[in-house]
Amino acid sequence: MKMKVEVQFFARCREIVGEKKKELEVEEGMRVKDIIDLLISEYPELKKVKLIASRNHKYAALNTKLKERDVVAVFPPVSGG
Amino acid sequence: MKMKVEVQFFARCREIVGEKKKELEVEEGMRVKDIIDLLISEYPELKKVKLIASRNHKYAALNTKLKERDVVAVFPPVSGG
Amino acid sequence: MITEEDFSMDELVKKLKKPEMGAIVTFLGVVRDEGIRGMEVDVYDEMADEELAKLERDALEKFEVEAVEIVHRKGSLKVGENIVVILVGAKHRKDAFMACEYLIDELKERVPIWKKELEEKSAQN
Amino acid sequence: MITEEDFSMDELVKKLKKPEMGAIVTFLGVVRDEGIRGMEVDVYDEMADEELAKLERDALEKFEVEAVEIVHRKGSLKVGENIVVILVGAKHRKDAFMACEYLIDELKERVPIWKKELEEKSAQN
Repeated sequence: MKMKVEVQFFARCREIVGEKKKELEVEEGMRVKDIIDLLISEYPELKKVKLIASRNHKYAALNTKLKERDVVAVFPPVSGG
Repeated sequence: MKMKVEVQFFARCREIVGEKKKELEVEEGMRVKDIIDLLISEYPELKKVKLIASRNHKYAALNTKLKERDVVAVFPPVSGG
Repeated sequence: MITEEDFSMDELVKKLKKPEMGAIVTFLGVVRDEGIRGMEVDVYDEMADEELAKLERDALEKFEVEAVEIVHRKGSLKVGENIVVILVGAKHRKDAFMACEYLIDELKERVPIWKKELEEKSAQN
Repeated sequence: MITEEDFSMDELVKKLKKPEMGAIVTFLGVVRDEGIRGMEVDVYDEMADEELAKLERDALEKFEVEAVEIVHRKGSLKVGENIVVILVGAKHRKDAFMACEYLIDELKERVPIWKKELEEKSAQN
């Protein structure tokens, strides 16, 4: 079974990927970590960034399990203020 | 020899004395402490106030010697801010 | 709040004030001249709004404060322009200072906002 | 500066700003509602001006700050009105926070200003 998740990119990650977001069709039961691995295999430059992730607009641990239509965001450490 | 000094009063001290300032004619060589003693003998209510003094607009120790035309101010602990 | 517009401290203070406040401490972050032209501020809006709201609730729980307001700008900002303002109103000043320092420290750790320095004009030739 | 007039934070911040500042911390003291009608602020003007100037020089020597401004009001002030504002601009926020707390602590110790609470209207009948 497949599911769809939306991945959003911010800051340096967006520059590397060249897009604001993309939709991925992945195996059911995938975790945040699996999405990151997928992205790194497609965009090896991402390996140079300390990656932080969120799920549905909240910080998410790497082993967080994803569901259909979840929104995952990937970004470098924040630097506001 | 006599000298003239001006004494100014602030806050609670002004309320007790009932004046903003007065000119005193005192013995030469008098110190801040002597002025305060003079004032207390004239206005015993001042004994109830922790008195702070300045000479020529600067905080002054009690044993500061005064000169002709010096301005002495007498006031309670400050409470601004 | 995240916004592209600049803000007025006077208006924000007026909105924040309550009769029980004796002290209002504010932190204003501005673009500092480090040989740069300015800054591009990138924000993950939905998440930043949530994190800011959470931060404000945190401060109200952790400290003896009456009200808190945070405004962070996004977009292109020139040297000297305001980036962020944090206002904290409390009965007593010590609580306002503590909460305000806490808020800017935490904001820099938690809220998904990124600043990117824009190179000086001369460097573009 | 000692003044009877109210002040604008926006104007004071604008005057304070320098390109090398990254952080401006302000302390605003306001008349707090403690069942009072307001406050009478009494000032020994010549001495207060000197002490405020001394305080500002002190902060510039003791802390890594770029500029400091203090405005204290005198006269009758109602609940909610501004009493004093202290602005500190620095490269880095920690220095600005430290200097600002130092300044309000010292001001309350050293500057010849006295606040007298005005009783509530009901108490006058």
